[in-house]
Amino acid sequence: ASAEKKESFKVCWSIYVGWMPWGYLSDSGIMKKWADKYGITVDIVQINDYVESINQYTAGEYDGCSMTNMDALSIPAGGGVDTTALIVGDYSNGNDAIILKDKSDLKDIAGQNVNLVELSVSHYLLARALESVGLAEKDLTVVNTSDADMIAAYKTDDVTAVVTWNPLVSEILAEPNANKVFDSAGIPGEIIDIMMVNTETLADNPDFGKALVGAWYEVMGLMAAGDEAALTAMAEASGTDLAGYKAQLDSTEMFYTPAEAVKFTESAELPKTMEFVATFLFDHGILGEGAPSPEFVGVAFPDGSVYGDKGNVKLRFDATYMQMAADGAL
Amino acid sequence: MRIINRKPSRRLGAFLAMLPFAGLLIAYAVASHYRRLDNPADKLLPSLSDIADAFLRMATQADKRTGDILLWSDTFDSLWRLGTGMGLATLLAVCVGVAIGFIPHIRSGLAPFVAALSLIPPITVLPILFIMFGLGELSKIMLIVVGTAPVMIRSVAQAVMDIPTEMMIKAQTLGASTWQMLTRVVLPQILPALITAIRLGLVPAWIFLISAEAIASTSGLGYRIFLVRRYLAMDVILPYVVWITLLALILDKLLLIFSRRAFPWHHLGGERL
Amino acid sequence: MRIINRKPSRRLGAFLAMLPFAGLLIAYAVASHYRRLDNPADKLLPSLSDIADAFLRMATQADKRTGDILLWSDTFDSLWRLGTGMGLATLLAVCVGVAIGFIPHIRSGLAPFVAALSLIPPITVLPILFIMFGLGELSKIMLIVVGTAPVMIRSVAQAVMDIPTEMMIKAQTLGASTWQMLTRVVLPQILPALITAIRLGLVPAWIFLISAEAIASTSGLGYRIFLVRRYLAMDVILPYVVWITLLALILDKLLLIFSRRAFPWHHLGGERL
Amino acid sequence: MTGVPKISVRDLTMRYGDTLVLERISIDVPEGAFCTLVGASGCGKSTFLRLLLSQERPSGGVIEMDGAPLPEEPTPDRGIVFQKYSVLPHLSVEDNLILAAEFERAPVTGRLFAGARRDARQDVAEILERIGLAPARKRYPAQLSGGMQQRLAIAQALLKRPTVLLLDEPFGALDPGIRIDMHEILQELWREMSMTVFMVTHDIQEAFKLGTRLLVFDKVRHDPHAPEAYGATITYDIPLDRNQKPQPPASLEELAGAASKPEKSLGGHPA
Amino acid sequence: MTGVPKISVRDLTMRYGDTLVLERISIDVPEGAFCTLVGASGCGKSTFLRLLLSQERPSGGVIEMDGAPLPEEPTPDRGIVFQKYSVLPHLSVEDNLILAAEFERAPVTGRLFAGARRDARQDVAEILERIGLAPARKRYPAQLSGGMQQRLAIAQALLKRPTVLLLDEPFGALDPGIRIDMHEILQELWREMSMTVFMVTHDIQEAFKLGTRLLVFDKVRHDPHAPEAYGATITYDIPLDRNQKPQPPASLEELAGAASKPEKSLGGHPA
Ligand SMILES: Nc1ncnc2c1ncn2[C@@H]1O[C@H](COP(=O)(O)OP(=O)(O)OP(=O)(O)O)[C@@H](O)[C@H]1O
Ligand SMILES: Nc1ncnc2c1ncn2[C@@H]1O[C@H](COP(=O)(O)OP(=O)(O)OP(=O)(O)O)[C@@H](O)[C@H]1O
Ligand SMILES: [Mg+2]
Ligand SMILES: [Mg+2]
Repeated sequence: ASAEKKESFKVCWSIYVGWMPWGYLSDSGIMKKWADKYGITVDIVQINDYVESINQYTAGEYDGCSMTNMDALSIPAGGGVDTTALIVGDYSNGNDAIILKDKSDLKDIAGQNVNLVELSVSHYLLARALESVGLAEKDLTVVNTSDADMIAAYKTDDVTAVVTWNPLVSEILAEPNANKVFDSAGIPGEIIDIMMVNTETLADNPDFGKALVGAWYEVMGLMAAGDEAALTAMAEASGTDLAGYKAQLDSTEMFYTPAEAVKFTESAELPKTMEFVATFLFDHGILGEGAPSPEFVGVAFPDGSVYGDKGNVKLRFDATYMQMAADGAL
Repeated sequence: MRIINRKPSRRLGAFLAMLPFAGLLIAYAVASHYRRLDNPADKLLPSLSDIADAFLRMATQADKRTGDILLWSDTFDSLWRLGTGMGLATLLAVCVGVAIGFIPHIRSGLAPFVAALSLIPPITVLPILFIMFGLGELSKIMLIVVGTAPVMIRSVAQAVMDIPTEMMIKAQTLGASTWQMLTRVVLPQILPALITAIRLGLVPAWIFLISAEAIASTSGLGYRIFLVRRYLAMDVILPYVVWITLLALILDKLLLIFSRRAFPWHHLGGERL
Repeated sequence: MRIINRKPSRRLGAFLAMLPFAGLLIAYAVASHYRRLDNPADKLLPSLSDIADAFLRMATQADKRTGDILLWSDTFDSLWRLGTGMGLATLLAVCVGVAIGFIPHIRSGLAPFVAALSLIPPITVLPILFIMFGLGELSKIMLIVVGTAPVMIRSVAQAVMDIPTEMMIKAQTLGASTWQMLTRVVLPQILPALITAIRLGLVPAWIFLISAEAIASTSGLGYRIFLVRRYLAMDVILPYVVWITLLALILDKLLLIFSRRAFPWHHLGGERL
Repeated sequence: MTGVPKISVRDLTMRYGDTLVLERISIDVPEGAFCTLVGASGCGKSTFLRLLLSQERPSGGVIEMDGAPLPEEPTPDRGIVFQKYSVLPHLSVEDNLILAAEFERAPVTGRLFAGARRDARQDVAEILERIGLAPARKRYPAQLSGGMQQRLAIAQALLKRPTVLLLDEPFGALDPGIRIDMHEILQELWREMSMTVFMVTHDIQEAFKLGTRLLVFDKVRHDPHAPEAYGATITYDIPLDRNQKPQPPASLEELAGAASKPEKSLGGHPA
Repeated sequence: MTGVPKISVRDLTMRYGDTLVLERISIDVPEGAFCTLVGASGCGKSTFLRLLLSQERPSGGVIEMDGAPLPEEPTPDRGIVFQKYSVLPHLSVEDNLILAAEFERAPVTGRLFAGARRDARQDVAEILERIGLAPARKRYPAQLSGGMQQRLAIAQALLKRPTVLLLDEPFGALDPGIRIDMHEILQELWREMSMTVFMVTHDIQEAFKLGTRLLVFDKVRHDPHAPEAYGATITYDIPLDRNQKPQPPASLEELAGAASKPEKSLGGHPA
């Protein structure tokens, strides 16, 4: 969309540990406060179905959307929508896990049916885990299973191996026969949860970026301080209680301060991660049939370096706005 | 006397009707009991008293976050969507269905298209619906409309075509204009069929409502079920399912009673299920 | 002459029937064109030629991973599930439906229960289905059965009750036993209604099939749609939707033709849509 | 013929909900009688036949057959031809006629095959000729005119050679030529099998021609404000002597009048 | 009465698919004639009426009314009573009768309200009495016996005072008393309005009593191997002189026979 100056914006998010602040932000009026400050309005819309929220963003219905680095590359960037990582919120540090029933070694997964949401970060986690023990995806069978049904699925006898994320992981691990054999703590920093926004919209409306970032880090401050009211509200919105929510937060590496986020975004690990991701996507045919190589879509990093096709940069990691927050310039 | 010629008395009939419900309840209680022997915290088949507690909680206690009593606000939101969706679908069914049934040229033009539309599983085109109608109330309502209207249109069109030709001829010999035939002969005669179509359409409508609420919503019966499903909170899901079924049953019966009151001439014939 | 008394010629009828399809196609092409002006890589409304390419690829090239030609293996798997599910549902509909329609005591006992069952949206009780039937093929088939059978049972029961009493009486005066009435009077007369019930049941059956394949599966048309939905590959989804609609249409027409062949006496009356 | 009447009705009353249709009907009919029933439309003649067939149970009173209470459900010894819906729409003309034989000879399948089927079809060939449906033997009832359907229904009801035959305006839709043929067939069979026949008709001429006894149904009491309050009963029970027929037309017209006036006397004036 | 016949039919042919139903029918009917149509069941009498009503278009030949081609669709100047489905099931007896007035006086709503409605109801009160349905004025057709429904249908068709009245076995379901009343009403109106009437009946007596002209439909050619190959035509066209009636019964029986035999001559033998 040829962007222009505008005053009202819509961002969407879906229920996930690291994104619950978005709901609180909107309910508590913090978002409105920051939007008013910049003379704009920002609607924050909850969408239950994660994929649908990304699709909506990709189709141009929203100006921003919370998603993982991997899905950002495959869906909007792969679909030609130039996208910028505005707020790098957290990375999964155990939130995603491979769980075997009655077996305790990752190698035992060979030959099994593995239930997971195909082509999602779970799939990526599995691929990375298999690499680490010298197995490959052809050594097992992947069964596409909706995340909403994962817990019920685990309770059936047919299901012996699952890969999924929280809160489903902690629910499943509560079963006596469930063993976690690998989790995202094994590949720290590779599954990143980000607020992605449309690059052109951001470029034309810097106030939009400022308002979002400002509001976000105000809530981060509350969370870091252990604000019971805020955390309880987030817990309930995600359908659990305070204790349950805190347990989920424990396996999430939240960047409570903008400085941490900036540091992560500018680190040298990030381009490597994106290369893994691009290769994985390419191997599974997700970058589109027209994609000649994993480098088909270019990814730009804060230092100006680009992974992949420089002429087709569609995903940009940009620490500018987080830096402003870190500098207290909002 | 053959069993087919014997009719149960009122009392026996009521007793027989209760049997399968009681059987289901007992089967559930037993299954739940044995599962909880294994694992007292079993979430899949909670005890009946847990279910009752959860239901009571949802039905009487205000949610801390929103201050609403969840069951009622969910019910209200869902019924509003269902009502609006079915209202639109009914309107479409009457306008398009009557046109198809009444006017041969329109029938030739639209009947095959509506037939094809009615066979598209709407959940496969959900992304398109969401893009076309946004993610607000409209898209939920439209999913209901898209899912139910084509079949309802066909029922109404068929009802128009089932009016005996003799009656159309008779109206013409009584001097009716085409418009008068529409308002005095066709519409009144298809109204009972329309009610039947609505009653049949409500079954998929509930499914679409719940599917839509599961994808994009922050309230409603389907949203609640979806939300607690990831924790397998069957103590909330099961009473919600019973509640939905009860609502559906009440709606269905209300429509039937309405039809009986409003169109007594239609209900003079044989027994209906 | 009034429009209602005029019938389009065969040729005009065929032309009119094509119009809305052509209109839809053109509307799509235009919308797609304008979206791709903005973003040539737009995934939401790919160009018609992209869609054709994707379809051709799915229909002719073997998948790298499995070596199957995806469209055909998906179609085969889905049709197998659909067929088995509908087969079971039909069996249930005949057995339970005829019992309800034919025997007043069973009607009293089961009719309210089946009515209640038919109103439960089956997707809400998925977890229970999983526990009862596992996560394999069985649960997908059972979702179809649970979703379609109650309504089909009711249609069949209604068809039995719609047989004029006079005919039941006549059979008894001709010396028929209850069993003979069942096999020679009731069953043959409800068969056309059964076909109609199957045709109507196929509409939700497709929806449940696709929902079931979205839940836990490694193949099938619904699986593919939900899988590629993860990267908004509408160039695959759209032809799959058209293909599903086409399959549904063909199944429907085959059933209709079968009914016409097998039960000519049923199709002697008025015009059907 | 023993002293026991074939059909004996005592104090028969029938009501549907609040509507009293028949009240205090008592009548004895000996074996071999041919009763013709006339009366205003809606006065309960069809209801009376349904009661004789055990299709419905009386609200009061008893019906006896051969001295024993009527069986509780329809039996093959009482045949019936209804005003409509009398033949099975899913069977061809021929198959409608062999159905009774199939029921008898194939208790389990209810269906005859191959040779047995051919034989059964052979057996009905003559009947088909007699009712003029031979060229239409392969057609389905919906492909026949109303008259042809009714001829088929009559033939079908006579197949089991019932001892009591109930006919509800069976000839209403027939044209006069066929009607006269059917009269002959019916009377032939009636004599041959000493059937007891109850026939409802609107044609008084027919009632006199065929019957040995004419039963006129009528309401004896009327309440203009509650037309449902009183039911019909048998107001005339006239033995028709075979040798004295036909009756003088004068009394005939009078009877017809009696049979048809009640509904108008509820408030109408003579036309 | 000008020299132009009211209805003029020339070389009329009607086929349904491969079935030839009517062939080469030519007839002129002057205004005010009362034609009664008889013929074997299924021979095409109802089809002939449908053609006269413009409910169907002939496969060949022309029909003229008052010298002009028949309008292409049913018009109020031709009234009709069908064998069944003649009244509107969703309207009470009374509302069925005021419907024509409503169509005329309320072009947009098609419905009269309050006073106008009361007036319209008043207007039909007399007719209701005359057909004996006054006590049943609030009932729906399904609550009436077949006979009562048909009386209502006849009254409804006469309301628009059509110049051509088409009746398809209108009295088949009526009992003799009412039937005679209806004959009177019909003849009264026929004379009063100089209607041209075409009435199909199975009752030859009725045909002779009411008609001024008797039309007998029959097939003149038969192919035993293809009963559908030939259609019926008018084989007898007998003027019935009012003063000489009734005709001697002998010739009557013969005509009835002629009208009903064809279907049997396809392969049957005389019963
Ligand atoms: N199942 C029923 N429930 C309620 N009322 C009924 C039922 N069957 C018949 N009646 C009523 O009983 C009365 C007698 O009906 P019935 O059919 O016996 O009359 P009939 O003498 O056969 O009339 P016709 O000559 O028109 O056939 C009618 O007033 C009818 O409305
Ligand atoms: N719409 C139609 N399509 C095909 N055949 C038809 C149609 N209507 C009538 N026929 C056939 O035309 C023939 C004449 O039918 P029609 O109803 O005119 O006979 P009829 O003389 O009125 O008989 P009846 O005395 O039984 O009423 C019949 O053989 C019938 O099967
Ligand atoms: Mg009767
Ligand atoms: Mg006819």
